[in-house]
Amino acid sequence: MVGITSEPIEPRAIEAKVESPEHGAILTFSGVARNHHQGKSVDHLYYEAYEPMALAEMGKIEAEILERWPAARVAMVHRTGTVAIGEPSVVICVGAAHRVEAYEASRYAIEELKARVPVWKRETYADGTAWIANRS
Amino acid sequence: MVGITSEPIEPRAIEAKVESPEHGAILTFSGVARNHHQGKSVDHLYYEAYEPMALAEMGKIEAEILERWPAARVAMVHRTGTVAIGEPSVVICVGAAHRVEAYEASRYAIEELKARVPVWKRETYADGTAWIANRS
Amino acid sequence: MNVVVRYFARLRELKGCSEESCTFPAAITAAAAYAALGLPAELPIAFAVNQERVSGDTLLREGDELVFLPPIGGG
Amino acid sequence: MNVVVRYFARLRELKGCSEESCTFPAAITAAAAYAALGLPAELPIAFAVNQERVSGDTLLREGDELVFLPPIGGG
Repeated sequence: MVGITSEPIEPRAIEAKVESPEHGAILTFSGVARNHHQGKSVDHLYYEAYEPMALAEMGKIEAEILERWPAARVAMVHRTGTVAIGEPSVVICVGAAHRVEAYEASRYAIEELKARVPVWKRETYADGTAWIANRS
Repeated sequence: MVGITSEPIEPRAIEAKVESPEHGAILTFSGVARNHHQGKSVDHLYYEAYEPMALAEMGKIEAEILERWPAARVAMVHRTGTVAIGEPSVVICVGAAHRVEAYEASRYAIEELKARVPVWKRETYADGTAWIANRS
Repeated sequence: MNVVVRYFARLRELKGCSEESCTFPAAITAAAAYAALGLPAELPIAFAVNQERVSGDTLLREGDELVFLPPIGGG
Repeated sequence: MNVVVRYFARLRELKGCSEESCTFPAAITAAAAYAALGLPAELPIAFAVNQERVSGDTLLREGDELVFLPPIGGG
């Protein structure tokens, strides 16, 4: 399951999408808005997505995970709009029979998302704003 | 923060222990009771802890994490008693500035917990029970 | 030839709009369209046509949706 | 010499109790106490005295809390 929302993300609701009695491990990654970046104090974040392509790309990442870790299930949701410090901008939940798959699939999901999914982040400081690219 | 409880674990309450505006990543690992083990159907689990020593050992793991990843915070809680399929037996939350530290510290915590913390697991099947040791 | 161009992030702020309908000469590439629109040459840009990533030398067609992708920052 | 012995998991089930006060001769080791109590020799056991892991050849003292640790299964 993949999604993009302008509402606050509820990690528990995302976890519910991957629940299964077959799972022995659930791993929930939340990327949260941080109050600092490279020494500058950050007031809040703003995210913008090219939605149809972002959803398609997230769907491809999900399909790749199901192919590499067939017993895993994944749900990932990215937020758009203004995100306050401490709130999640992205939540990725993986359920799997064993913890090793859960860690590997979770890490794969966030790395691929950051490299491929067309979403942009703007930081607001006391004295202005900047669009921040992920390091590749 | 470390804990042992005979009540159901609320992952959100554990996450609250590691919240900080400095954090860019929160990773929540839940080990959940699985309905199968080596081909056998599992009805429910039962966990038993040598509590004072288990808490001390979890405290040592927490201290090791704070030494290796000084900006991280960790909270881990293990459950005892009967655990129904799908319920968490252990929850480990890590908050960190960056995701790489969060994944590393989380993985360290669960691997060390499974190797060192004196907690025992009994599986109940249709036809009996067995104490299950972690593979080392 | 009419093409719908959508702008995101820094490009949207620069253009002051998120979408416009543009008329280009036939046989124009995605990269040439970017230059023709006077967008900043120094920005490392990627291209998507009809929601698929394409190289800058891809020829545009009538009715295409063209998106310039600034360096992404999701997650 | 009196020692408090606590049993967990399979050992607790075998003994039918979780704790007992035992009297041992002086200068007994943790491993020798395990054998003296007639506990299963095939179980790979670790030892804790006063909540610290110790080797089997550790000598017990009056008032110690001795715990036999079967292979753990937490997580």
